[in-house]
Amino acid sequence: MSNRAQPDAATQVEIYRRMALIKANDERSRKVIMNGRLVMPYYSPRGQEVIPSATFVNLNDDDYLCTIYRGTHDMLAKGFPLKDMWAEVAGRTTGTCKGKGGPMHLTYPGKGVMVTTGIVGSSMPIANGIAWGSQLRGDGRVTVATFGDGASNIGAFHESLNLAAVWKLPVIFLCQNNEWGEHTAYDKTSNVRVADRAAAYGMPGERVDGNDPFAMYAAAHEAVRRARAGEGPTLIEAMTYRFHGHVFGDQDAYMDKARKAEAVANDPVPRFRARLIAEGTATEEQLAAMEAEIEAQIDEAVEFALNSPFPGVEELKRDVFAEELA
Amino acid sequence: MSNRAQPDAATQVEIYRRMALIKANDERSRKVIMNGRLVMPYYSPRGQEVIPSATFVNLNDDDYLCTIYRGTHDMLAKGFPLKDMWAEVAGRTTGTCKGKGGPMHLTYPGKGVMVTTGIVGSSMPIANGIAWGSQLRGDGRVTVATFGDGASNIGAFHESLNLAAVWKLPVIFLCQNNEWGEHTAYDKTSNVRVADRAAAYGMPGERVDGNDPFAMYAAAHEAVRRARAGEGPTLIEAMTYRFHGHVFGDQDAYMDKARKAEAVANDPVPRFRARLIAEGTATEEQLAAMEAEIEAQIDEAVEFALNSPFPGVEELKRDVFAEELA
Amino acid sequence: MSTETMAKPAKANILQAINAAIADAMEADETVIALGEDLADPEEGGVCGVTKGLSSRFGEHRVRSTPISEQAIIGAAIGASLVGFKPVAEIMLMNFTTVAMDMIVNHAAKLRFMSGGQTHVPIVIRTMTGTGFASGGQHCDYLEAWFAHTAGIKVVAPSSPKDAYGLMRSAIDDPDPVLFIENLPTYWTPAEAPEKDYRVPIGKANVLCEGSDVTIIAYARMIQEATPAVAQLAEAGISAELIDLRSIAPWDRETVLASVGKTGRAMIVHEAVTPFGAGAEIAAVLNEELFGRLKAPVRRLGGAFCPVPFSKPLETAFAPQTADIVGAAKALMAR
Amino acid sequence: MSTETMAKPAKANILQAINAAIADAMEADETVIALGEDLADPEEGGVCGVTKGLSSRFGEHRVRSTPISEQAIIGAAIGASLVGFKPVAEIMLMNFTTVAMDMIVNHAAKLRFMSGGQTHVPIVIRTMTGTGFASGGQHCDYLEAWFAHTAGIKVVAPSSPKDAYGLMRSAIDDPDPVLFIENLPTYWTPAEAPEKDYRVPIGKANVLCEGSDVTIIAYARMIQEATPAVAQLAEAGISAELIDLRSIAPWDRETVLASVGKTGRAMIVHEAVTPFGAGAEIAAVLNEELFGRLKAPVRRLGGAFCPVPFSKPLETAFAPQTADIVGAAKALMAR
Ligand SMILES: Cc1ncc(C[n+]2csc(CCOP(=O)(O)OP(=O)(O)O)c2C)c(N)n1
Ligand SMILES: Cc1ncc(C[n+]2csc(CCOP(=O)(O)OP(=O)(O)O)c2C)c(N)n1
Ligand SMILES: [Mg+2]
Ligand SMILES: [Mg+2]
Repeated sequence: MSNRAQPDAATQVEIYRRMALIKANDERSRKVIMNGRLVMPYYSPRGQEVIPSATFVNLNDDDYLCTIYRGTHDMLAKGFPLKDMWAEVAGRTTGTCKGKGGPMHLTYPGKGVMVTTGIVGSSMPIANGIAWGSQLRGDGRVTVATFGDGASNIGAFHESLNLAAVWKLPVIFLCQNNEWGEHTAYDKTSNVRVADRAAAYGMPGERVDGNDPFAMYAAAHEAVRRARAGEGPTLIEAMTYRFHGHVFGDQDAYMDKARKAEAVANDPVPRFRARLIAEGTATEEQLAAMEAEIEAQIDEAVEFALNSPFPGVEELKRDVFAEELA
Repeated sequence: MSNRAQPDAATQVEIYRRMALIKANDERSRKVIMNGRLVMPYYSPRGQEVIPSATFVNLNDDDYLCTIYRGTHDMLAKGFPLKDMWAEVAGRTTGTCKGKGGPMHLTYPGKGVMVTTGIVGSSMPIANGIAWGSQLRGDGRVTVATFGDGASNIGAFHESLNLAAVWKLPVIFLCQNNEWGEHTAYDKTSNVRVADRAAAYGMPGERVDGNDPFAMYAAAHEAVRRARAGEGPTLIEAMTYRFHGHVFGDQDAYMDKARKAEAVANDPVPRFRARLIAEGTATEEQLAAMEAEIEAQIDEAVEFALNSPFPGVEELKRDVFAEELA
Repeated sequence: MSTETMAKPAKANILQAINAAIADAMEADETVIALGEDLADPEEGGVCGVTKGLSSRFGEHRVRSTPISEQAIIGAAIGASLVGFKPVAEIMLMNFTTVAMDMIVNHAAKLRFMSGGQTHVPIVIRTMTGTGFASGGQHCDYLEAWFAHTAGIKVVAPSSPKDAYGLMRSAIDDPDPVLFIENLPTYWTPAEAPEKDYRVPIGKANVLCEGSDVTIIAYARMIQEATPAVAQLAEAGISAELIDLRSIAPWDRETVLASVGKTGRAMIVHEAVTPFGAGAEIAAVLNEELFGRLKAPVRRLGGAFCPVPFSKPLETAFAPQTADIVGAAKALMAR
Repeated sequence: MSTETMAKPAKANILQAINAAIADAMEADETVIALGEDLADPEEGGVCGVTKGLSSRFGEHRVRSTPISEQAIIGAAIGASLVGFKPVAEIMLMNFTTVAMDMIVNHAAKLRFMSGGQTHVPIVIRTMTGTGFASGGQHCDYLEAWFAHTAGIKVVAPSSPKDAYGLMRSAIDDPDPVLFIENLPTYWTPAEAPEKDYRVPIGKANVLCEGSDVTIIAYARMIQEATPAVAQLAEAGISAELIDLRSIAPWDRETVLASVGKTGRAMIVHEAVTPFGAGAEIAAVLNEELFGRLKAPVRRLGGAFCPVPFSKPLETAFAPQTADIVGAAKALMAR
């Protein structure tokens, strides 16, 4: 693995920026919910910042993403604008989906965020179709489907990986193994590594430390290269850890305390921050300014969202079909 | 593989008896349909006789089978009585399902034939549940789910093998790879061997020559031993070939002529017959008498079936629920 | 018995009632088993804790957490039922039945018929749904009409702890598959506690309050919207009879027809979208059986014809509310 | 044009009409693509040959045979549609929609709404069903009511080659998902051939024959049972109006209400089981809209409430037949 791709300095800083954005956005989300200013089911991506950040720096705006309810990290790393996101999770007309989709169905085609789904496993079959479109057009675009470890046991996973392999689709199956599917530990639901299932489709599969930006970057870089080169799909199992309960409000009593403490102590965000500074890739001042800028953007987005109007009931008749219902 | 289980002489003859029964029953079925005496969708198992014959001699009557539309070979090898079967496929009250199920839903719990399904992949999830029952009771019984190569690409396959592996169920997944799923060649639908998918569940998987009674017997013997010993499930991919089109009436123009001719020239039934005689395991007279006896039984079953009454329309209200509908 | 307990009859909520019903059934019959995602106690007894304590009490061999594999869950339930067990399977949310429809519809509902009665599938499929928690388009659908349109499976949807207990016990007793619909927002409302071993027969509606002007037929959370509507109508001089259907398939034609035969006016209220919903069947039968005897056309009040929206004001407007019921009843009286 | 072709108008069957419609659409628009099991020519263009010739003509990149993976099939169609393609996906038989319901209901039907109109899913899902071929319990169900009860997807079921062509072209044109239901036993019946580029608007019924006494509303194969019934009724002095619904969701309320408003008597005939079927919705609306103006209660004739039986006499008795329609119409007249 020695001659694998390495992010250059600017890319490392960009990876960090996305990670910092995700972390700050998560902290703000939990605060806003805790304060009762927003009511929504919230699936924190805290702890999983590296995965999309280090992966999506390998993508363009017009590459595609299909993600899941636990997906704000994916979306932000793909460039989803904060205001459109916040207004949507606040259920306002200014939201990207006019408030009709909400946090589990955020969509922003302008940055390639095509589907966010709340049904376990469903990002994958749809991602294949998008990738089929790219294959037909020869537009060189790549589609990434993200999903959890728990989703690797559902039928849609199997059908999707098989079809992608047989059709050699330009798609990347990015499994974020955070050790948990709701309250159930991954080890209790499968005897094998997720990555080892790639062999069942004749597809390359790799388990990678999803909290290590360099390892994650390299794995994603190779998968993107393969996809763009017409060499077909890749399965990546990115190992990480869910810092919080499944959904906001879940007290996570079932999670092993020591394991959790260890994971939190190894928080990938400050760890990478320290490394960037230690290696002289960025300065403390530079990163602090970046973080302040992020906070300001979030402030602005939250205020924009909470001051935007709610949709009127006529919206119930719109977007069911192209033509408005009578 | 040298010290694998071998069928003794009596068992070899019994395997042949089941094969001869399946072949004769298939030939009669096609003849009766051709003559217009019966109308039914008929999925010939011709060419696949060895698989259930050599497998099920390792089972008892109270072991369980979940099979599919192409399943008369499985059922006959499991002991399904001819009369009950013929009366059912003729849609008569004397049929095992009173004529209500038909060829795709033959059921005979007395010999462990619990489910016959027409939905690709569906034998497997249900087989797990039966096996769970055995595990709970500790009754030492084994459940076999048979299915085709095409079924290995559907979601239910994945979910079932995973659950069986995680729960260590006493179940055998018996894939009959006849190279075709309807009109589509297996190679066009998957990049890998079916057996190689076992590794994706941490389960033993073996590809075996499903037309070789010795190889098939040995593989099944080991899988049954594992299941009874509480060591969990096994995936067997038994290689075979479908001698006819998918369903009666299908002219099989899409099947490669040379490959088909080769397979038919290697017809496993006369081949095994010749071997039994050559090795002195049975005599020509003995086998001829056995075959004559089988023909007589089929004669009797067909006549019984075609002379039995059809059900009355009151049956539409029965067996929907335990209580008859108003 | 102390005066204190006599004064205050025991209270329970629906969640506790379902838990007690499964526990009592498991205690009475060792063939009762349970499975589903997060179901056992190491996983907290389900995401809402409906099955909390069961695996600790009866063992993880009888109460099993599963991988996220709904086809495998229902398949395992069906298979175990074929060999003498009585599985209670959970599909966490009703929208997730969509990944298990083959097992439910083509197998659970049909095996008795297709086998000519040789096998049968005494399973209970518990599932939960309902608007009100801002879960959006894929987590709140009421799909009971799909299953009611399927021969071979029964469908129940309790609205009170007593009914939840009594229907769960009856569903477990039942020799055929029963879909048991739970409602998220009403899980925690305390009400009269069920007595042990109490049963509510499947197919029997409950006349919650008698009236003479108009019959309101509802179930699940809609009972909570209809109950204040009845009071408001009474204030306006309209006497409404409120029927909790409880069972959707089979539904209690006798009770409903008797009521509407008396009042001459009927309204059906459900959270499922109106077109092709369960209300259509009831309306069709009422019109057929009471032709010429109705004082007004049967009114159907259901969810708006769209996916469940996220935004709060839209989500609230999606399902029928007390004011809608009152308004519709007044309109019926005005005809 | 020769006198010969003038004398005999061109004939085609439904299978050929569907084939021609897809071919013409693919020719006119290169974003039209097709996928499904056995769909391409090396696999004989589908088990019945509906798509025969398409892959040879347009290439296997546009017309693809798939593994047996219905979730993957519909998922691929949805995904491709999100980026500008117009996929025509086949689910071989309607009962197999049960393994793809999540993709159809939670995604295809909902993505436009949940995205606030940013994305949409212009796919056609072709599927086939129907009794008559002795296929038994898992291959013949009519499940249109499930989809009609789902906001965001349209449902059509043609009964003639012209309608099959015209509805397929409209379904491909449509910016939203359309479920296109084909009927196995009627595939090969020749009738008037469609003209190229002909369209039948979705949501528009067809009055096949006018009458004044009773309106018969049917679709798919039931038109074949109803047509001779109309003739027999005429002989008995009863003038029946026969409406081919063609679209089930949305259905043509205007045409149906106008007809029943005129005749005062209505019957809905479908092969799906009666309870909670599409007929219930139509009956409910007729009763609501024509309250007090009907001469007899709306009659529903549907499949028996059981899985489709195998045995021939039972299979025949399962679905409504000409004699049933005649009998029901006479009973309506006797009220
Ligand atoms: C088909 C389906 N079954 C069950 C659920 C309920 N559910 C939501 S999230 C979840 C856990 C998923 O775990 P994983 O795939 O590991 O993703 P994570 O939440 O850890 O990111 C479950 C079971 C669902 N949404 N869809
Ligand atoms: C879910 C589902 N999809 C499609 C079909 C239609 N179908 C019936 S048999 C068959 C081919 C199955 O091939 P295979 O699993 O190899 O079994 P074989 O027929 O060769 O024994 C197909 C596609 C079905 N019955 N069920
Ligand atoms: Mg997880
Ligand atoms: Mg095969």
